[in-house]
Amino acid sequence: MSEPRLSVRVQVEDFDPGALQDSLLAGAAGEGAVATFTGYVRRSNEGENIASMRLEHYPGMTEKSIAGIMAEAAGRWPLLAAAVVHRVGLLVPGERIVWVGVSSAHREAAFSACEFVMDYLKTSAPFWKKEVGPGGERWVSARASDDARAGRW
Amino acid sequence: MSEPRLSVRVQVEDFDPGALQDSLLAGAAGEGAVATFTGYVRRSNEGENIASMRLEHYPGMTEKSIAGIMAEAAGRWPLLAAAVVHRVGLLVPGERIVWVGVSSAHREAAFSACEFVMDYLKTSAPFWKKEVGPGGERWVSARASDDARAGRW
Amino acid sequence: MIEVLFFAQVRERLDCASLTVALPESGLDLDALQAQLIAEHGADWGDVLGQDNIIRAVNQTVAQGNPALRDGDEVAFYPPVTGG
Amino acid sequence: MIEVLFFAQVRERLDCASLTVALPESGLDLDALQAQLIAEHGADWGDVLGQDNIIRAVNQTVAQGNPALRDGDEVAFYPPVTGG
Repeated sequence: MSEPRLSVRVQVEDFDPGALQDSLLAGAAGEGAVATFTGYVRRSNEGENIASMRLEHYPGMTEKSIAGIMAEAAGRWPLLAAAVVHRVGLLVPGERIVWVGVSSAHREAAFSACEFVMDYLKTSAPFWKKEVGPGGERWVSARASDDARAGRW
Repeated sequence: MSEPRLSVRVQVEDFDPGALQDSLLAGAAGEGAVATFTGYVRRSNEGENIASMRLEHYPGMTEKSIAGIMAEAAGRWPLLAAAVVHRVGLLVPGERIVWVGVSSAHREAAFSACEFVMDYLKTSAPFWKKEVGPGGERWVSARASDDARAGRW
Repeated sequence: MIEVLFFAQVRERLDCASLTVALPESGLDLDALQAQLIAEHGADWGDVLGQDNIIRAVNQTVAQGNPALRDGDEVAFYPPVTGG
Repeated sequence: MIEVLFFAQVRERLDCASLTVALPESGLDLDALQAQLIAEHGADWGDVLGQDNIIRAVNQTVAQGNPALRDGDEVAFYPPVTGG
Protein backbone atom coordinates (compact mmCIF):
# COMPACT_ATOMS: atom_id res chain seq x y z
CA MET A 1 0.00 0.00 0.00
CA SER A 2 1.30 3.45 -0.90
CA GLU A 3 1.69 6.16 1.72
CA PRO A 4 -1.55 7.88 2.59
CA ARG A 5 -1.92 11.47 1.40
CA LEU A 6 -2.11 13.76 4.45
CA SER A 7 -2.97 17.45 4.43
CA VAL A 8 -3.35 20.20 7.05
CA ARG A 9 -4.69 23.70 6.53
CA VAL A 10 -5.17 26.47 9.09
CA GLN A 11 -7.07 29.37 7.56
CA VAL A 12 -9.30 32.36 8.26
CA GLU A 13 -11.61 31.61 5.33
CA ASP A 14 -14.66 29.36 5.44
CA PHE A 15 -14.47 25.99 3.67
CA ASP A 16 -16.80 23.75 1.64
CA PRO A 17 -17.19 20.22 3.08
CA GLY A 18 -18.34 18.78 -0.26
CA ALA A 19 -15.35 20.20 -2.13
CA LEU A 20 -13.01 19.00 0.62
CA GLN A 21 -14.39 15.47 0.32
CA ASP A 22 -13.81 15.61 -3.45
CA SER A 23 -10.22 16.77 -2.88
CA LEU A 24 -9.67 13.98 -0.38
CA LEU A 25 -10.43 11.48 -3.13
CA ALA A 26 -8.60 13.32 -5.91
CA GLY A 27 -6.18 11.11 -7.79
CA ALA A 28 -7.50 7.98 -6.13
CA ALA A 29 -11.25 8.03 -6.68
CA GLY A 30 -13.60 6.53 -4.14
CA GLU A 31 -12.52 3.24 -2.61
CA GLY A 32 -14.52 1.89 0.23
CA ALA A 33 -15.18 4.55 2.79
CA VAL A 34 -14.95 8.21 3.71
CA ALA A 35 -15.77 9.42 7.21
CA THR A 36 -15.94 13.15 7.88
CA PHE A 37 -16.55 15.43 10.81
CA THR A 38 -17.55 19.08 10.64
CA GLY A 39 -17.56 21.22 13.78
CA TYR A 40 -19.71 24.37 14.04
CA VAL A 41 -19.52 27.28 16.46
CA ARG A 42 -22.09 26.66 19.18
CA ARG A 43 -24.93 29.09 19.72
CA SER A 44 -24.67 28.84 23.49
CA ASN A 45 -22.29 27.44 26.06
CA GLU A 46 -23.14 26.74 29.69
CA GLY A 47 -26.43 28.60 29.17
CA GLU A 48 -24.96 31.87 27.89
CA ASN A 49 -25.56 33.02 24.34
CA ILE A 50 -22.46 33.46 22.23
CA ALA A 51 -22.32 36.51 19.99
CA SER A 52 -19.06 35.56 18.33
CA MET A 53 -15.82 33.74 18.95
CA ARG A 54 -12.18 34.46 18.35
CA LEU A 55 -9.81 31.61 17.67
CA GLU A 56 -6.13 32.02 18.38
CA HIS A 57 -3.47 29.47 17.50
CA TYR A 58 0.29 28.93 17.60
CA PRO A 59 1.37 29.30 13.95
CA GLY A 60 3.83 26.61 12.99
CA MET A 61 3.21 24.35 15.95
CA THR A 62 -0.45 24.01 14.96
CA GLU A 63 0.36 22.59 11.54
CA LYS A 64 3.23 20.49 12.91
CA SER A 65 1.21 18.94 15.74
CA ILE A 66 -1.78 18.16 13.48
CA ALA A 67 0.51 16.57 10.90
CA GLY A 68 1.94 14.47 13.72
CA ILE A 69 -1.52 13.39 14.84
CA MET A 70 -2.46 12.38 11.31
CA ALA A 71 0.77 10.43 10.84
CA GLU A 72 0.03 8.59 14.08
CA ALA A 73 -3.48 7.78 12.82
CA ALA A 74 -1.99 6.51 9.54
CA GLY A 75 0.26 4.21 11.55
CA ARG A 76 -2.66 2.75 13.47
CA TRP A 77 -5.18 2.32 10.66
CA PRO A 78 -4.87 1.54 6.92
CA LEU A 79 -5.69 4.97 5.49
CA LEU A 80 -5.73 6.16 1.89
CA ALA A 81 -5.92 9.88 2.70
CA ALA A 82 -6.68 12.23 5.56
CA ALA A 83 -7.16 15.99 5.73
CA VAL A 84 -7.76 18.59 8.42
CA VAL A 85 -8.95 22.16 7.91
CA HIS A 86 -9.18 24.37 11.00
CA ARG A 87 -10.27 27.98 10.95
CA VAL A 88 -8.86 30.78 13.10
CA GLY A 89 -9.87 34.40 13.65
CA LEU A 90 -13.35 35.75 14.26
CA LEU A 91 -16.26 33.33 13.88
CA VAL A 92 -19.98 33.71 14.53
CA PRO A 93 -22.37 31.03 15.87
CA GLY A 94 -23.37 28.46 13.29
CA GLU A 95 -20.20 28.91 11.23
CA ARG A 96 -18.02 25.95 10.34
CA ILE A 97 -14.86 25.81 12.41
CA VAL A 98 -13.16 22.47 11.72
CA TRP A 99 -13.32 19.66 9.17
CA VAL A 100 -11.66 16.26 9.35
CA GLY A 101 -11.96 13.78 6.49
CA VAL A 102 -10.50 10.28 6.28
CA SER A 103 -10.55 7.86 3.37
CA SER A 104 -9.88 4.15 3.76
CA ALA A 105 -10.81 0.86 2.12
CA HIS A 106 -12.37 -0.09 5.48
CA ARG A 107 -15.15 1.82 7.17
CA GLU A 108 -14.00 0.94 10.69
CA ALA A 109 -10.60 2.49 9.94
CA ALA A 110 -12.20 5.62 8.45
CA PHE A 111 -14.47 6.14 11.46
CA SER A 112 -11.82 5.38 14.07
CA ALA A 113 -9.14 7.56 12.51
CA CYS A 114 -11.55 10.47 12.03
CA GLU A 115 -12.65 10.33 15.66
CA PHE A 116 -9.06 9.87 16.84
CA VAL A 117 -7.90 12.99 14.99
CA MET A 118 -10.85 15.01 16.31
CA ASP A 119 -10.15 13.92 19.89
CA TYR A 120 -6.56 15.06 19.58
CA LEU A 121 -7.52 18.34 17.92
CA LYS A 122 -9.64 19.00 21.00
CA THR A 123 -6.96 18.06 23.52
CA SER A 124 -3.54 18.68 21.99
CA ALA A 125 -3.49 21.06 19.04
CA PRO A 126 -2.60 24.62 20.14
CA PHE A 127 -5.88 26.44 19.51
CA TRP A 128 -7.69 28.66 22.02
CA LYS A 129 -11.25 29.89 21.81
CA LYS A 130 -12.42 33.17 23.30
CA GLU A 131 -16.15 33.67 23.44
CA VAL A 132 -17.60 37.15 23.03
CA GLY A 133 -21.11 37.32 24.56
CA PRO A 134 -23.48 39.81 26.17
CA GLY A 135 -21.57 39.39 29.45
CA GLY A 136 -18.22 40.26 27.87
CA GLU A 137 -15.33 38.15 26.69
CA ARG A 138 -14.14 34.96 28.24
CA TRP A 139 -11.70 32.23 27.35
CA VAL A 140 -13.33 28.84 26.90
CA SER A 141 -12.28 26.37 29.60
CA ALA A 142 -10.75 23.07 28.58
CA ARG A 143 -13.18 20.22 29.16
CA ALA A 144 -11.98 17.34 31.31
CA SER A 145 -14.25 15.03 29.29
CA ASP A 146 -12.21 15.78 26.16
CA ASP A 147 -9.04 14.70 27.89
CA ALA A 148 -10.76 11.53 29.06
CA ARG A 149 -11.84 10.76 25.49
CA ALA A 150 -8.36 11.30 24.09
CA GLY A 151 -6.87 9.16 26.84
CA ARG A 152 -8.83 6.10 25.79
CA TRP A 153 -6.90 5.63 22.52
CA MET B 1 -35.28 19.23 22.91
CA SER B 2 -37.47 18.97 19.80
CA GLU B 3 -37.71 15.72 17.88
CA PRO B 4 -34.76 15.13 15.55
CA ARG B 5 -35.48 15.40 11.84
CA LEU B 6 -34.96 11.98 10.23
CA SER B 7 -34.92 11.23 6.52
CA VAL B 8 -34.43 8.12 4.34
CA ARG B 9 -34.03 7.98 0.58
CA VAL B 10 -33.49 4.95 -1.64
CA GLN B 11 -32.70 6.03 -5.17
CA VAL B 12 -31.05 5.07 -8.45
CA GLU B 13 -29.49 8.51 -8.94
CA ASP B 14 -26.12 9.62 -7.60
CA PHE B 15 -26.06 12.11 -4.71
CA ASP B 16 -23.93 15.08 -3.62
CA PRO B 17 -22.45 14.73 -0.09
CA GLY B 18 -21.95 18.48 0.29
CA ALA B 19 -25.56 19.26 -0.66
CA LEU B 20 -26.79 16.49 1.66
CA GLN B 21 -24.84 17.97 4.56
CA ASP B 22 -26.41 21.37 3.83
CA SER B 23 -29.88 19.79 3.81
CA LEU B 24 -29.16 18.03 7.08
CA LEU B 25 -28.63 21.44 8.69
CA ALA B 26 -31.49 23.22 6.88
CA GLY B 27 -33.81 25.02 9.24
CA ALA B 28 -31.47 24.54 12.17
CA ALA B 29 -28.12 25.85 11.05
CA GLY B 30 -24.92 24.33 12.33
CA GLU B 31 -24.85 23.51 16.02
CA GLY B 32 -21.94 21.58 17.33
CA ALA B 33 -21.19 18.62 15.17
CA VAL B 34 -21.91 16.75 11.95
CA ALA B 35 -20.48 13.30 11.29
CA THR B 36 -20.91 11.76 7.86
CA PHE B 37 -20.05 8.53 6.14
CA THR B 38 -19.90 7.94 2.40
CA GLY B 39 -19.51 4.44 1.00
CA TYR B 40 -18.06 3.83 -2.47
CA VAL B 41 -18.20 0.76 -4.70
CA ARG B 42 -14.95 -1.13 -4.24
CA ARG B 43 -12.64 -1.69 -7.17
CA SER B 44 -11.85 -5.23 -6.11
CA ASN B 45 -13.12 -7.79 -3.66
CA GLU B 46 -11.20 -10.85 -2.51
CA GLY B 47 -8.64 -10.16 -5.23
CA GLU B 48 -11.04 -10.08 -8.18
CA ASN B 49 -11.63 -6.89 -10.14
CA ILE B 50 -15.20 -5.66 -10.18
CA ALA B 51 -16.53 -4.34 -13.46
CA SER B 52 -19.86 -3.22 -12.03
CA MET B 53 -22.36 -4.03 -9.32
CA ARG B 54 -26.10 -4.40 -9.19
CA LEU B 55 -27.92 -3.50 -5.99
CA GLU B 56 -31.28 -5.05 -5.26
CA HIS B 57 -33.50 -4.12 -2.33
CA TYR B 58 -36.91 -4.83 -0.82
CA PRO B 59 -38.96 -1.73 -1.59
CA GLY B 60 -40.98 -0.62 1.38
CA MET B 61 -39.15 -2.70 3.96
CA THR B 62 -35.90 -0.93 3.11
CA GLU B 63 -37.26 2.50 3.99
CA LYS B 64 -39.17 1.16 7.01
CA SER B 65 -36.20 -0.70 8.49
CA ILE B 66 -33.82 2.25 7.98
CA ALA B 67 -36.32 4.63 9.57
CA GLY B 68 -36.50 2.21 12.51
CA ILE B 69 -32.71 2.14 12.82
CA MET B 70 -32.55 5.94 12.84
CA ALA B 71 -35.32 6.21 15.42
CA GLU B 72 -33.38 3.79 17.61
CA ALA B 73 -30.25 5.91 17.21
CA ALA B 74 -32.25 9.03 18.12
CA GLY B 75 -33.36 7.26 21.29
CA ARG B 76 -29.81 6.43 22.28
CA TRP B 77 -28.07 9.71 21.47
CA PRO B 78 -29.19 13.36 21.53
CA LEU B 79 -29.50 14.00 17.80
CA LEU B 80 -30.65 17.09 15.95
CA ALA B 81 -31.04 15.41 12.56
CA ALA B 82 -30.05 12.26 10.70
CA ALA B 83 -30.33 11.24 7.06
CA VAL B 84 -29.60 8.16 4.99
CA VAL B 85 -29.36 7.96 1.21
CA HIS B 86 -28.77 4.54 -0.33
CA ARG B 87 -28.52 3.86 -4.04
CA VAL B 88 -29.86 0.81 -5.87
CA GLY B 89 -29.51 -0.43 -9.43
CA LEU B 90 -26.35 -0.63 -11.52
CA LEU B 91 -23.19 0.97 -10.06
CA VAL B 92 -19.60 1.02 -11.28
CA PRO B 93 -16.46 0.94 -9.10
CA GLY B 94 -15.64 4.25 -7.45
CA GLU B 95 -19.27 5.43 -7.47
CA ARG B 96 -20.96 6.58 -4.27
CA ILE B 97 -23.35 3.99 -2.90
CA VAL B 98 -24.44 5.15 0.57
CA TRP B 99 -24.38 8.32 2.66
CA VAL B 100 -25.19 8.69 6.34
CA GLY B 101 -25.16 12.09 8.04
CA VAL B 102 -25.86 12.87 11.68
CA SER B 103 -26.08 16.26 13.37
CA SER B 104 -25.85 16.72 17.14
CA ALA B 105 -24.71 19.29 19.66
CA HIS B 106 -22.16 16.69 20.83
CA ARG B 107 -19.49 15.19 18.63
CA GLU B 108 -19.47 11.85 20.48
CA ALA B 109 -23.19 11.47 19.75
CA ALA B 110 -22.73 12.38 16.08
CA PHE B 111 -19.90 9.88 15.58
CA SER B 112 -21.56 7.07 17.52
CA ALA B 113 -24.96 7.42 15.85
CA CYS B 114 -23.40 7.62 12.38
CA GLU B 115 -21.38 4.46 12.95
CA PHE B 116 -24.37 2.72 14.56
CA VAL B 117 -26.59 3.43 11.56
CA MET B 118 -23.88 2.27 9.14
CA ASP B 119 -23.37 -0.97 11.06
CA TYR B 120 -27.06 -1.72 10.88
CA LEU B 121 -27.26 -0.81 7.19
CA LYS B 122 -24.60 -3.44 6.63
CA THR B 123 -26.27 -6.13 8.74
CA SER B 124 -30.03 -5.54 8.74
CA ALA B 125 -31.35 -3.38 5.92
CA PRO B 126 -32.61 -5.54 3.01
CA PHE B 127 -30.07 -4.73 0.30
CA TRP B 128 -28.16 -7.28 -1.76
CA LYS B 129 -25.11 -6.68 -3.90
CA LYS B 130 -24.30 -8.67 -7.00
CA GLU B 131 -20.86 -8.17 -8.45
CA VAL B 132 -20.31 -8.38 -12.19
CA GLY B 133 -16.65 -9.12 -12.97
CA PRO B 134 -14.50 -10.79 -15.64
CA GLY B 135 -15.34 -14.18 -14.08
CA GLY B 136 -19.09 -13.63 -14.30
CA GLU B 137 -21.69 -12.56 -11.80
CA ARG B 138 -21.75 -13.44 -8.16
CA TRP B 139 -23.70 -12.41 -5.13
CA VAL B 140 -21.58 -10.77 -2.44
CA SER B 141 -21.35 -12.89 0.70
CA ALA B 142 -22.39 -11.40 4.03
CA ARG B 143 -19.36 -10.72 6.20
CA ALA B 144 -19.33 -12.26 9.66
CA SER B 145 -17.25 -9.27 10.83
CA ASP B 146 -20.17 -6.95 10.02
CA ASP B 147 -22.48 -8.96 12.24
CA ALA B 148 -19.89 -8.88 15.01
CA ARG B 149 -19.66 -5.09 14.74
CA ALA B 150 -23.42 -4.64 14.85
CA GLY B 151 -23.67 -6.98 17.82
CA ARG B 152 -21.46 -4.79 19.99
CA TRP B 153 -24.05 -2.00 20.29
CA MET C 1 -54.61 -14.20 0.65
CA ILE C 2 -51.00 -13.96 1.70
CA GLU C 3 -48.44 -12.32 -0.57
CA VAL C 4 -45.09 -14.12 -0.55
CA LEU C 5 -41.93 -12.38 -1.85
CA PHE C 6 -38.46 -13.73 -2.61
CA PHE C 7 -35.28 -11.68 -3.02
CA ALA C 8 -31.74 -11.98 -4.37
CA GLN C 9 -30.28 -15.53 -4.43
CA VAL C 10 -33.53 -16.93 -3.09
CA ARG C 11 -35.51 -15.37 -5.94
CA GLU C 12 -32.98 -16.53 -8.54
CA ARG C 13 -32.74 -20.10 -7.27
CA LEU C 14 -36.53 -20.46 -7.03
CA ASP C 15 -36.96 -18.57 -10.31
CA CYS C 16 -39.84 -16.80 -8.62
CA ALA C 17 -40.19 -13.23 -7.33
CA SER C 18 -43.62 -13.50 -5.72
CA LEU C 19 -46.70 -15.66 -5.41
CA THR C 20 -49.91 -15.68 -3.42
CA VAL C 21 -51.14 -18.32 -1.00
CA ALA C 22 -54.73 -18.71 0.14
CA LEU C 23 -55.20 -18.61 3.90
CA PRO C 24 -57.05 -21.82 4.95
CA GLU C 25 -60.01 -21.71 7.36
CA SER C 26 -57.85 -23.53 9.89
CA GLY C 27 -55.25 -20.70 9.82
CA LEU C 28 -51.56 -20.79 8.96
CA ASP C 29 -48.39 -19.92 10.78
CA LEU C 30 -45.04 -19.02 9.21
CA ASP C 31 -43.50 -22.50 9.61
CA ALA C 32 -46.62 -24.07 8.07
CA LEU C 33 -46.51 -21.65 5.13
CA GLN C 34 -42.86 -22.50 4.53
CA ALA C 35 -43.60 -26.27 4.70
CA GLN C 36 -46.52 -25.83 2.32
CA LEU C 37 -44.38 -23.98 -0.24
CA ILE C 38 -41.80 -26.77 -0.13
CA ALA C 39 -44.45 -29.50 -0.36
CA GLU C 40 -46.03 -27.85 -3.39
CA HIS C 41 -42.81 -27.06 -5.27
CA GLY C 42 -40.47 -29.94 -4.43
CA ALA C 43 -36.97 -30.62 -3.17
CA ASP C 44 -35.31 -27.65 -4.90
CA TRP C 45 -37.47 -25.29 -2.91
CA GLY C 46 -36.70 -27.30 0.21
CA ASP C 47 -32.97 -26.79 -0.39
CA VAL C 48 -33.36 -23.02 -0.73
CA LEU C 49 -36.02 -22.21 1.85
CA GLY C 50 -34.55 -24.72 4.32
CA GLN C 51 -31.16 -23.00 4.55
CA ASP C 52 -30.04 -22.15 8.06
CA ASN C 53 -29.34 -18.51 7.31
CA ILE C 54 -32.55 -17.68 5.45
CA ILE C 55 -34.32 -14.61 6.81
CA ARG C 56 -38.12 -14.43 7.09
CA ALA C 57 -40.00 -11.15 7.31
CA VAL C 58 -43.70 -10.60 7.97
CA ASN C 59 -45.15 -7.25 6.98
CA GLN C 60 -41.65 -5.85 6.39
CA THR C 61 -40.32 -6.72 9.83
CA VAL C 62 -37.95 -9.62 10.46
CA ALA C 63 -39.96 -12.45 12.06
CA GLN C 64 -39.10 -13.69 15.51
CA GLY C 65 -40.14 -17.30 16.16
CA ASN C 66 -43.16 -18.63 14.28
CA PRO C 67 -45.93 -16.01 14.14
CA ALA C 68 -49.49 -16.80 13.05
CA LEU C 69 -50.34 -15.24 9.69
CA ARG C 70 -53.41 -13.15 8.94
CA ASP C 71 -55.24 -12.40 5.75
CA GLY C 72 -53.41 -9.68 3.81
CA ASP C 73 -50.02 -10.34 5.39
CA GLU C 74 -46.88 -9.86 3.30
CA VAL C 75 -44.24 -12.53 3.87
CA ALA C 76 -40.68 -12.39 2.49
CA PHE C 77 -37.84 -14.92 2.34
CA TYR C 78 -34.37 -13.62 1.67
CA PRO C 79 -30.65 -14.34 2.20
CA PRO C 80 -28.33 -12.42 4.56
CA VAL C 81 -28.15 -8.78 3.50
CA THR C 82 -25.07 -7.12 1.97
CA GLY C 83 -25.87 -3.42 1.66
CA GLY C 84 -24.03 -0.34 2.89
CA MET D 1 19.29 33.64 22.05
CA ILE D 2 16.13 31.84 23.00
CA GLU D 3 12.79 33.03 21.65
CA VAL D 4 10.00 32.78 24.25
CA LEU D 5 6.33 32.91 23.18
CA PHE D 6 3.13 33.25 25.22
CA PHE D 7 -0.40 32.45 24.04
CA ALA D 8 -4.03 33.08 24.99
CA GLN D 9 -4.70 33.76 28.70
CA VAL D 10 -0.99 33.53 29.43
CA ARG D 11 -0.19 36.21 26.87
CA GLU D 12 -3.02 38.44 28.12
CA ARG D 13 -2.17 38.11 31.80
CA LEU D 14 1.53 38.77 31.18
CA ASP D 15 0.71 41.47 28.62
CA CYS D 16 3.49 40.00 26.55
CA ALA D 17 3.41 37.94 23.34
CA SER D 18 7.11 37.20 23.02
CA LEU D 19 10.55 38.09 24.31
CA THR D 20 14.10 36.87 23.89
CA VAL D 21 16.45 35.54 26.52
CA ALA D 22 20.21 35.30 26.18
CA LEU D 23 21.60 31.83 26.71
CA PRO D 24 24.27 32.05 29.47
CA GLU D 25 27.68 30.36 29.08
CA SER D 26 26.67 27.99 31.86
CA GLY D 27 23.64 26.80 29.87
CA LEU D 28 19.97 26.88 30.75
CA ASP D 29 17.27 24.27 31.13
CA LEU D 30 13.53 24.82 30.83
CA ASP D 31 12.90 25.04 34.60
CA ALA D 32 15.75 27.54 34.95
CA LEU D 33 14.38 29.65 32.10
CA GLN D 34 10.97 29.69 33.76
CA ALA D 35 12.49 30.66 37.14
CA GLN D 36 14.53 33.39 35.50
CA LEU D 37 11.45 34.89 33.80
CA ILE D 38 9.61 34.98 37.14
CA ALA D 39 12.62 36.44 38.96
CA GLU D 40 12.98 39.22 36.39
CA HIS D 41 9.29 40.12 36.12
CA GLY D 42 7.91 39.58 39.60
CA ALA D 43 5.08 37.86 41.44
CA ASP D 44 2.44 38.38 38.71
CA TRP D 45 4.52 36.32 36.32
CA GLY D 46 5.00 33.74 39.03
CA ASP D 47 1.24 33.40 39.43
CA VAL D 48 0.73 32.85 35.69
CA LEU D 49 3.76 30.74 34.75
CA GLY D 50 3.54 28.77 37.98
CA GLN D 51 0.04 27.41 37.31
CA ASP D 52 -0.26 23.63 37.51
CA ASN D 53 -1.87 23.25 34.11
CA ILE D 54 0.49 25.46 32.11
CA ILE D 55 1.89 23.74 29.02
CA ARG D 56 5.49 24.21 27.92
CA ALA D 57 6.65 23.55 24.37
CA VAL D 58 10.19 23.54 23.00
CA ASN D 59 10.61 23.92 19.26
CA GLN D 60 6.88 23.40 18.75
CA THR D 61 6.72 20.11 20.60
CA VAL D 62 5.23 19.76 24.09
CA ALA D 63 8.14 19.40 26.52
CA GLN D 64 8.50 16.27 28.63
CA GLY D 65 10.39 16.82 31.89
CA ASN D 66 13.01 19.55 31.98
CA PRO D 67 15.04 19.58 28.76
CA ALA D 68 18.26 21.55 28.34
CA LEU D 69 17.86 24.49 25.97
CA ARG D 70 20.13 25.29 23.04
CA ASP D 71 20.85 28.49 21.21
CA GLY D 72 18.07 29.24 18.72
CA ASP D 73 15.42 27.22 20.56
CA GLU D 74 11.83 28.43 20.53
CA VAL D 75 10.03 28.02 23.86
CA ALA D 76 6.30 28.56 24.39
CA PHE D 77 4.10 28.77 27.48
CA TYR D 78 0.35 28.33 27.03
CA PRO D 79 -2.84 27.27 28.81
CA PRO D 80 -4.80 24.06 28.08
CA VAL D 81 -6.03 24.06 24.48
CA THR D 82 -9.66 24.46 23.42
CA GLY D 83 -9.75 23.97 19.66
CA GLY D 84 -11.79 21.65 17.48
